[in-house]
Amino acid sequence: MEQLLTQIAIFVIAAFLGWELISRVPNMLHTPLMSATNAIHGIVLVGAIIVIATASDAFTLTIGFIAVVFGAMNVVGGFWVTNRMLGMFRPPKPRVMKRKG
Amino acid sequence: MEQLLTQIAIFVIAAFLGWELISRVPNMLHTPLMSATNAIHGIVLVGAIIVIATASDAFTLTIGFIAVVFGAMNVVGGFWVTNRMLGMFRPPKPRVMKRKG
Amino acid sequence: MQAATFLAYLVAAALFITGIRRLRTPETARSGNTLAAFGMIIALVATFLVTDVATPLSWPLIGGGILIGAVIGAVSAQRVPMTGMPQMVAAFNGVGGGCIALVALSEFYQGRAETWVAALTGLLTVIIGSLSFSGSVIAFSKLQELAFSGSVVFPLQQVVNALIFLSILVLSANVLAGGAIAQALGLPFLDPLISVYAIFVASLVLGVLFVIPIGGADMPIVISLLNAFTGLAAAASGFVLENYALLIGGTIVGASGTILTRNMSSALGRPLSKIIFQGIAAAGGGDEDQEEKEVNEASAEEVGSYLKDEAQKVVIVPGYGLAVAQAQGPMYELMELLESEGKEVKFGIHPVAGRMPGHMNVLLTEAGVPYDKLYDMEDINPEFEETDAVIIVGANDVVNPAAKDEEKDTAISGMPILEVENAKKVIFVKRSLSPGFAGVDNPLFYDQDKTMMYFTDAKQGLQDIAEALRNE
Amino acid sequence: MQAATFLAYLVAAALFITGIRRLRTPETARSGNTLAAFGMIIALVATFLVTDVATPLSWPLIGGGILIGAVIGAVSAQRVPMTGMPQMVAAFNGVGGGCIALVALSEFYQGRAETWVAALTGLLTVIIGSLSFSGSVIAFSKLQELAFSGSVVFPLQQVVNALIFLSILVLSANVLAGGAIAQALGLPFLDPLISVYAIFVASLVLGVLFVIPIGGADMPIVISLLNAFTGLAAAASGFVLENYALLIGGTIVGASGTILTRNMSSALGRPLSKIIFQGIAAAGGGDEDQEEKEVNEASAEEVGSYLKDEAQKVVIVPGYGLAVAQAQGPMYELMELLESEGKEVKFGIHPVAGRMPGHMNVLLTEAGVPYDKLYDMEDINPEFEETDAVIIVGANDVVNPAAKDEEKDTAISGMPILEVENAKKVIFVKRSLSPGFAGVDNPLFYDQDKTMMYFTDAKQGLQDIAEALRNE
Ligand SMILES: NC(=O)c1ccc[n+]([C@@H]2O[C@H](COP(=O)([O-])OP(=O)(O)OC[C@H]3O[C@@H](n4cnc5c(N)ncnc54)[C@H](OP(=O)(O)O)[C@@H]3O)[C@@H](O)[C@H]2O)c1
Ligand SMILES: NC(=O)c1ccc[n+]([C@@H]2O[C@H](COP(=O)([O-])OP(=O)(O)OC[C@H]3O[C@@H](n4cnc5c(N)ncnc54)[C@H](OP(=O)(O)O)[C@@H]3O)[C@@H](O)[C@H]2O)c1
Repeated sequence: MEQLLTQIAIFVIAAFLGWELISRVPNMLHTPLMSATNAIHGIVLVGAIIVIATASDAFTLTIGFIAVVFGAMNVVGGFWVTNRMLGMFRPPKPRVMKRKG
Repeated sequence: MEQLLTQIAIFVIAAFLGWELISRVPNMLHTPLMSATNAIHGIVLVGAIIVIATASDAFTLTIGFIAVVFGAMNVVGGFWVTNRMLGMFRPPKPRVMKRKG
Repeated sequence: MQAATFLAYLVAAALFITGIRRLRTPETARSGNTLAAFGMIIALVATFLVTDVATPLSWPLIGGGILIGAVIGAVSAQRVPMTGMPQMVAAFNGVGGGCIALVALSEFYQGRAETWVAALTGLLTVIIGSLSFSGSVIAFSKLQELAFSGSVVFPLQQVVNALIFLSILVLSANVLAGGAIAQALGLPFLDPLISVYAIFVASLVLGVLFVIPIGGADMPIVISLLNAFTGLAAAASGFVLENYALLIGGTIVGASGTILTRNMSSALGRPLSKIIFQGIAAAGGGDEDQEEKEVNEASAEEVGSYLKDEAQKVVIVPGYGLAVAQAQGPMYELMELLESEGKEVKFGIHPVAGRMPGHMNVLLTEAGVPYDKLYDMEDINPEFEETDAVIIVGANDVVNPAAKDEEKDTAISGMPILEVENAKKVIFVKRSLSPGFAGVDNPLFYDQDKTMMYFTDAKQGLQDIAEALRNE
Repeated sequence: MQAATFLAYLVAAALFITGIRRLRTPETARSGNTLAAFGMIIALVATFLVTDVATPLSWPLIGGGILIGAVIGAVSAQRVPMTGMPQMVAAFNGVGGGCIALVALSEFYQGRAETWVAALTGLLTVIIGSLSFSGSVIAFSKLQELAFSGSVVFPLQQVVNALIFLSILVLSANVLAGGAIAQALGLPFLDPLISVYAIFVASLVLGVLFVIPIGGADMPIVISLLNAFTGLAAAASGFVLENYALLIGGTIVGASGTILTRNMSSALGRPLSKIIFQGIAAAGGGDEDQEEKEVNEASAEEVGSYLKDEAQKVVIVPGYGLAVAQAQGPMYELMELLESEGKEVKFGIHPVAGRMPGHMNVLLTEAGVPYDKLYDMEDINPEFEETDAVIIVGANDVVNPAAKDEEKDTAISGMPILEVENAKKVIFVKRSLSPGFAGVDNPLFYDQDKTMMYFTDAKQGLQDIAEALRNE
């Protein structure tokens, strides 16, 4: 019970925090934001690993294996593609001004 | 131990949240902000009440009593003065334009 | 759980938070993403250090699984063109949801969800996770134009959905009641575990049915909604697994998805419910009154000479068509050219221009446009007054004044738009008079003094304009 | 603790958060404060419902205590003039700190702090709480000019502070070691409890010594620093009492105090350490080179006629002197008058104008100035170019261009200022050429073409200018 209550408490504050954090990300970065947060929920990979670790029967191991593959795709792919996108955002460059006749 | 760890977790997220919240309050409202947050830490009044409730010896009761008085001052005074201040912030009013010779 | 592991997870969560905080400016964004990834690594390492496996098979399975997943993820992330972002996000969101659902499933199978709390959160995770898995798969195949393109509808759709949803609820109740309900109904074979499987399958089906009727262009909203779902599912499994990194991370992702969905639907000027249940209406291109109206059709040369001689300040409004035509490159060259002529060039970007929030920004920065030239709607709208020429490339809805017209109620009514009509001249670069995704005709097309219509494919057209400018 | 109580506290915390979120705009701010207060009530009621008292005396004591405290608090909050805000904040912060310290003290006395965690956090609470109590008391009496006004210094001050701090550390170690250290040192009478008392007293003394040397005008920084301390102390006692409302609320207050302190010190352009340990240097009015320089002295009439005939756009910069002179009322009348002449009037407010962050805004709104006329430094600075007249009332440091002068290093070097020197005309309304709190002479005074010096008390002066305007 204690456990559940504290979890609820954390959930509530985290929700407030999430709201504040996200609402300050500019439109310009919403696509990277989407894919980054996307990668973050891949943290469930941790859960998938535990599933395999604690299992000894074929069924659970199979489920766990698929879960791990999925999770790893989510995490690696998500961060990777976000990094690729953000790598393209070039800093303001000195204006080109050579006039031509 | 569990308990302490979860408390630390809550402390950490709350700290992040606090930072986000406060850094979005405009200069214009920093004085009210100060006195409002001031009132909020008066929540320790709860602790003072518990002290009296659980005590049976004169010493603790005295300490508790002083604590309660202090806490109540903090809470009531803090919110009251903040409310007074914020009550003065008038909404933009239609510009006066009667010119005189 | 040992204190060390706990703290490691907490640090991971803190890094996720800091990472997102750094997404506020393009300068810091990339490092933010790296920080978040670093947090993920910490969480994983911490997990490895504490797991003692039940069978010798476990480690190879874990290692192999991660390796395979990582490779698939990395390769597709590296290969995907920027125009394909919506699909990519959908895909990763889907696998994430699937992972969550499977984890919860095995919790039930291993009988680890005894307490009603664990059971309840577990069920939530199974339902939301699998729903967002199958939904994302459909969304992906729609966007990738593999299957179900357009909006697939069949009779009584809503009814069927309702029934499935209802059965899911009943089955869940049955699980919580330890199979008692099934007993009462004389379906003894429906023990809790079987019910969970049934719920799993039903949710998968529901996910499919929920997404197929929605038109391709509304997908981004669906995706970010599913993103929110997956986040919440992750948070829920944080409850089950008593893991704060999951709990906190998931909650924040949930918030993110929610906010983005809300932003989009408000930028589209119509409530979420309408988008999801009447997405069809929008897709089915509204009123296209085909009585011939006169337009001022222009050639690349005319456009070029106008830009050269009469335009000092130019604003470019890119739209979905730019992406479709892959015209970012020519777009960038045109910008360079105009600037080398000493002209001021800015880009005005509508929040829902393109097919995903912020999509246009990514496409243009990819082409080489520095981000300080990309202006949000609020920032650019006041500037149109002193703008000499607006070049609208493959966009319509986001500049369609019909949105502000109180009389008729269209798919875009009330959607805030880029007020290009305030500029001196408006130049449309598109293939035809056909309207945009919302299917609403644009009065600006027919304003012959103000508007030049240059009918062409965006890529070709921009190249020709550049050519014309050079030869002037 | 029952679930209900726990949730009540959580709701309280959520209301505190929502309350502060609403402090972002003047429109919503008041309701925000109300929400937070409401949260407080919920927390208190929840506490009452679960406390079963040990003695029949308890309830009367609790009730009586709350009543007395509430009355004192309410009355002083109602009576205090807006110019007295710094004191008020100091006072409430002080009692808060005291309350926290006493609660922790009794935890020790009742032997409830067995675990080392409880002991450690308990000690932190005692130390910080009592320190911020005594410190605030001194700050209060300084600002109220009851005692210790100016900066009180005595030889070896830093050394004494260091010694006291050291002894506090040793005593704390002794408490954690259950008195073992005292035993080893052959001071058996120093059992843990006695040590706690000693720590309590020592911290009180330290608080006093920490604040007395700091000049009155630096008090706001001290106060918000102490505010941060009290917040952290509250958070710490949240650990001890395992109360999340305390933990969350306290943490947020801590963050608030920290941010405000940081803002101030950066707005003052000097690091916190310097302010606290060299507050004396600043207070002792720097270089006042008394060789007579020519100034362009002006009368109310001259100022009035200039404003009437040559000024269309007027910016008013209020400073500490305005508050001292209680000149907000006349200030407001002057604004009304100028506007009735069809002139544009704005107020430029420096983050540290006055003696507390945001203090000027409160004073002016009290006088009746609508808040949309109050501009932050960043917003007003670009406007000075096209400003015809800047009226600087009882301010100096915040408009002193010397701050930007690289050559000489003064108390305000590097402090961002209101760039009034860009305006067509600058009108100072102050009593003399004497510099401000930082004691740095202002070159603007001697720029005879640009500057008008109108030597007078702010209140009288503004009334006379208004008078002159009317009689024009
Ligand atoms: N961004 C999001 O998150 C999001 C989400 C959901 C919905 N939407 C919707 O998507 C729409 C975005 O508006 P938008 O103005 O960017 O796009 P749009 O209104 O859909 O218009 C796209 C235009 O591009 C033209 N086009 C297509 N292919 C082209 C090509 N190869 N060359 C040149 N032109 C081409 C089409 O006209 P022609 O056929 O005549 O060439 C069409 O009029 C909005 O209605 C918005 O509500 C966006
Ligand atoms: N706001 C904060 O949070 C904060 C915190 C700590 C320190 N400070 C410091 O306080 C200072 C604030 O700057 P400021 O420009 O507002 O004030 P200031 O620089 O201290 O100048 C105040 C001026 O008001 C004049 N004055 C005093 N009484 C007056 C009266 N009755 N009538 C007319 N003029 C009067 C004084 O000149 P005369 O004597 O010639 O009249 C003095 O030059 C800054 O140095 C800042 O660093 C502020």
